[in-house]
Amino acid sequence: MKRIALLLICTLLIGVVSFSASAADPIVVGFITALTGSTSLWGTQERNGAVLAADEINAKGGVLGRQIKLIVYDHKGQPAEGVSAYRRLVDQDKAVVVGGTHFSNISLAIAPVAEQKRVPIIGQAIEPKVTVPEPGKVNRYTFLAQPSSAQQGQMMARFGYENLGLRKAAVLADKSNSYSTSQAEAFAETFKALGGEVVSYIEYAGGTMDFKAFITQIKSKSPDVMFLPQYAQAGGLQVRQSKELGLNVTILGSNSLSDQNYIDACGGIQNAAGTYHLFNVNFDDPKFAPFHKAYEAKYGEPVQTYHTVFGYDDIYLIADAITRAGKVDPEAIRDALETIKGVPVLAGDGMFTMNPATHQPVSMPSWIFRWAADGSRVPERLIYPVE
Amino acid sequence: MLFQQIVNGISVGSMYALLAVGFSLVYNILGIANFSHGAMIALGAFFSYWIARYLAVPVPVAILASIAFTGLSSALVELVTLRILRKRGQGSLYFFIASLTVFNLVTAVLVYISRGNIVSYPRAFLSGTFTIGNLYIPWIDAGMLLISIVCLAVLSYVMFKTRFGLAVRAASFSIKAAQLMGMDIDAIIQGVFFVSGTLAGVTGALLGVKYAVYPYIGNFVYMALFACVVGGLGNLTGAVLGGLLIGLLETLVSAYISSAISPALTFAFLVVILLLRPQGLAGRATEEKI
Amino acid sequence: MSFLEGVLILTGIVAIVAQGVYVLTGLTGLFSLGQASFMAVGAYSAGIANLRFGLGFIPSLCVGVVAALLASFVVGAPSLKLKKTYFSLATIAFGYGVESVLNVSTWTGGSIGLIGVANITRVWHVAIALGLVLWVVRNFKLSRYGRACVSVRTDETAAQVYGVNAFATKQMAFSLAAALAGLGGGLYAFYLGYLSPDMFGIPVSSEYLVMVFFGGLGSQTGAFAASVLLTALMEMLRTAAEWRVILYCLIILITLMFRPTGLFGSWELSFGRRRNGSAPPDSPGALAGGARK
Amino acid sequence: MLELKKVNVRYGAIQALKDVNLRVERQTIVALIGANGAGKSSLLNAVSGIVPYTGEISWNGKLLPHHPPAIVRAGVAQVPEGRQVFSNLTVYENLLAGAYVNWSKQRIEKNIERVFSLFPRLKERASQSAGTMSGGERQMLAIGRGLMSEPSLLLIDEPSLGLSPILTTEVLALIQQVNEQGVTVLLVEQNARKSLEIAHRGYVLQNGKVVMEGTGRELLNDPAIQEAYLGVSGCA
Repeated sequence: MKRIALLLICTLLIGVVSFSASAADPIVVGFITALTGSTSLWGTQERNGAVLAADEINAKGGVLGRQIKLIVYDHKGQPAEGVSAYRRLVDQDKAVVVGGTHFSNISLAIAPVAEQKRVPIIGQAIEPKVTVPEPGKVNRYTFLAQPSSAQQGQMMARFGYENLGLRKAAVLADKSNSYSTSQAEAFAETFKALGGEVVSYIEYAGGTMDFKAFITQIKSKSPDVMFLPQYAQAGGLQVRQSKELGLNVTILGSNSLSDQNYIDACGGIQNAAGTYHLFNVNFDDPKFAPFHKAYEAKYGEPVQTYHTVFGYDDIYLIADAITRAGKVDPEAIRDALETIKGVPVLAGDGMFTMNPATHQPVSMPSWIFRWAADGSRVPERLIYPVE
Repeated sequence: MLFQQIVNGISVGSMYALLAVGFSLVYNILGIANFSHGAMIALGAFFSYWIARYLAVPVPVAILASIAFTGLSSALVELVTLRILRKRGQGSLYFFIASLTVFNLVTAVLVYISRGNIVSYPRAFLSGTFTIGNLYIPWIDAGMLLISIVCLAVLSYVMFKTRFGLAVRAASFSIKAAQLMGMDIDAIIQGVFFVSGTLAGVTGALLGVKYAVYPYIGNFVYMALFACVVGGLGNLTGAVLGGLLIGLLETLVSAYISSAISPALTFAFLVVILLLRPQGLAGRATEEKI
Repeated sequence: MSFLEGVLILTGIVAIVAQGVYVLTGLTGLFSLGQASFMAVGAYSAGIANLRFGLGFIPSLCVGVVAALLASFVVGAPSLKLKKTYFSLATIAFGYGVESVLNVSTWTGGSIGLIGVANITRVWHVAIALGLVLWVVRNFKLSRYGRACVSVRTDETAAQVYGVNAFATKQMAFSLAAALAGLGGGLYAFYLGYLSPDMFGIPVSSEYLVMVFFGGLGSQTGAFAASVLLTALMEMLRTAAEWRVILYCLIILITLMFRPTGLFGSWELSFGRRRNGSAPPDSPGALAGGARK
Repeated sequence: MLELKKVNVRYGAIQALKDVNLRVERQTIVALIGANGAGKSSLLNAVSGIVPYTGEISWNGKLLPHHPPAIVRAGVAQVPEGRQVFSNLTVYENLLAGAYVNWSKQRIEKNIERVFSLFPRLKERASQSAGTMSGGERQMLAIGRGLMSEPSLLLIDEPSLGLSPILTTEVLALIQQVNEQGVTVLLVEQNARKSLEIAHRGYVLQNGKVVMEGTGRELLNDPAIQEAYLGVSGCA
């Protein structure tokens, strides 16, 4: 009997999952990010930023006179989980627009579902295929709110070639991560087009922790620059291990190398100093003062990574779209997202304009930073992508 | 360049060897993979980091303290999982799943506490490099090799010269026969978990120094399993050889064959080795245990 | 497709794959950490058949199942003759192999993944497939092949003395499990419409193992119930945010401690005559090389 | 005196021993005979505390605990069948393992000397791995190892398993010799004839129950025993 009861419970549970009523008084905005798993630091920062923005907007009276109800779900870093989270937000919680995911693979999985469900999602997954699955085609309901990986790789290559006068590049890319490979490809392509030489282009398997085999190879080609489109941990280890093997070249890296973690993974600022990386947010800009103040007041600790800004900006872009749509309707909000123009944000140069043809931002610039010996980020220059 | 690559390979291999030895201790006595070893690796890394950072003690002291902690944690895991299962008449098979779950649980807790953050030790320990001719040898790698050797020497003293070691080796052959000799098998298993936990703690802390401290550092346990099997089960020398072989193979495959699919190729090589030499590298073709 | 339908489809797919793990681990005593990789083979083959060769839903699924079957022979032929531990190791190697090939190959879309597979799978597809699978596995268990599997698990040498071809029996169980994983993978491909290599790693395989133990190693009913329960549990815990995975692991661990033989042990739901499943003995299987008491 | 009162052992659904009552007087040899699966080994293992049981088992009037180390310390040692010598240890280490409950180095040395004088062959092979020894040597080692804890009661399981008839006689003679030194012996044997010949008393186990008991001679002459266990040619 007990076991039959257990069986019954199993079947009932599935029903219970779907059981959450929603009184649709406030405007429900969904948010999907990694609250568990290896990128949960970024995910929780993104969520904190989003919650902060929603609170600010609500304190000012909300949108269209209604409050925003932000519901955040975890995707565990797994595409199927992301899709379930999206469906749950749309079906159960009746979200009219969804923000988030910094994972290209998860956004790639959600994109076709969003086409069916017709509820827009705007996030930070920088793989261009998220919004443009094939040339000439755009996913109607999926949007990107930062420069794409192709643009980021291109900007780094131009900075290295034009501003630092580097000519012989080595590239190290994580073959299991499209964030890494797509930036690496864009970098190599641009660098060669400018007239530089890519002396070594190594793609390694995901999960590698010991890069000495590759660094030894790279060293034998004597490049003058290494491009490391990596997450902070891998990038830091690569830098640390190349110093250990006596390879001292200029390091160019992706936006993840702006994390404080990067310095730790490098084994200290003495190794990290001199690294150039990209970052479309300059926290030293006075305009961030109120943001920092509000964040610290709410969470009792300083901002950890720039992902906080991503969550924060996402919600303001969504709020703007809902306001301009004039009604709480996913289709109208989608149209409004597509036509975002000159909306103030914290990232980039402070203004956000969406390209309706690609659903990616128009000419969103990034800062190039250099890690200084005292552990501060020194902004070198603001660089715009070439469209 | 080849010599440099061999040095690189040995440095990775010595670490795998240390991992594999700790792992094989429990394997030998229970005949089952203990994945909670991975949890102990991660705890060792985090605990020594926390001590070094928040109590501001030198890194070696922090590592020693964390070793005691991981040893005790490992014994605790034995107490709340394996002991209960054994009392209920269930043996090592169910412990395998329990240990896997403990591993996942500890990783999840560390993700929660550290928020998935990557951290490094506050002050440089064994940083820098020395050179011999064209060879670059990082101090940390040399240090790890040395510490591995010391650990293995201590372990072989314990295993071959002490009463406890005798009991462990006897129990590795047959738990029943060991009990008939008046050996307290619960205490012995607990002791083995403790020793295995301390080894995991050392390795975890050193991995933390060498790479970084992060919640998924325990995933190195899969390498330990591989090294242990390739070397020949039930054989501590084999575990060391297996670890060194995997480290070298991985590095050389990455350097000279293919970097992107090096794990797959490395494992394929290992499977071929096992097909050619089913008893493992150092395994003798002794009779099957009962 | 609604959220609820999505959850039901995922649950069904998990249940199908878990039935394969039940045959392999529960009946035959083999431990595979490569079941998710067989899912990957099935999913990618089905997806590519549909995307690049324009095959329909059912033919593509068949392609996926056949591909997984072929892979099971490639992995099983050398490794199943050896100790069970080496077999487990070979499945880990296979897992790494599949993941790196998928990452490298442009044919499969590399790390970006396979984009644009049709969204076809519906609840009733999965329901029919699951029903069939449950029926097949139940009959397999009760057939002489199923008994051969049990005898190989209990004592391989003795089984051979009684005329059971241990290698063939293990290969059969392995291939059946692979085929079910391939089927699950195919349905998954047409449910998600997108595939990437990181969906099918060794951690996913180990989740399936835990699932079958959670349900009760000797019970087909248990494997089914566990896949439903645990999938639902993970979904319900979504609201627990950061605590989600911790709670999930704790619940499994505590259950295993209080019911070491899993929820159902070796009990089977049967209609009509009550039938007791074969109790799994405590003979360590794979990952437990030197088998001893 | 070893005394078993209403001892029951079950493994899941199978009952291996049912209400077994049995006595072994001090300094005697008692043989336990029965078919395969009759429960002979379960009985020894119950006495040694490595299988759970209900009922009472006492040695010299004191109830034996269920904890194997305490049982060995109480002077009850078991010699399992010969394959259970630690073949990954040397002969010398096997003997050390047998002396595990003994902490005094001197006494261990003394006991080792005693075992070596009983089994000179072991002395020659002291540093050899036990796995390389022949069946007869292993059996000797197993018995020698059993003596290392200075037991007053020795439980011996199938000493003749896999041995030739000549070796069997030799091993049984050694057991007699051990007995003459004052050690009580409870002997489980397939070879009923030979064991009853050296035993003072015998018990016959069938399906977990004691079905017959008597002196060795009585049992040897019992027609039912002759038919079931002794046969014309004796059991192999």
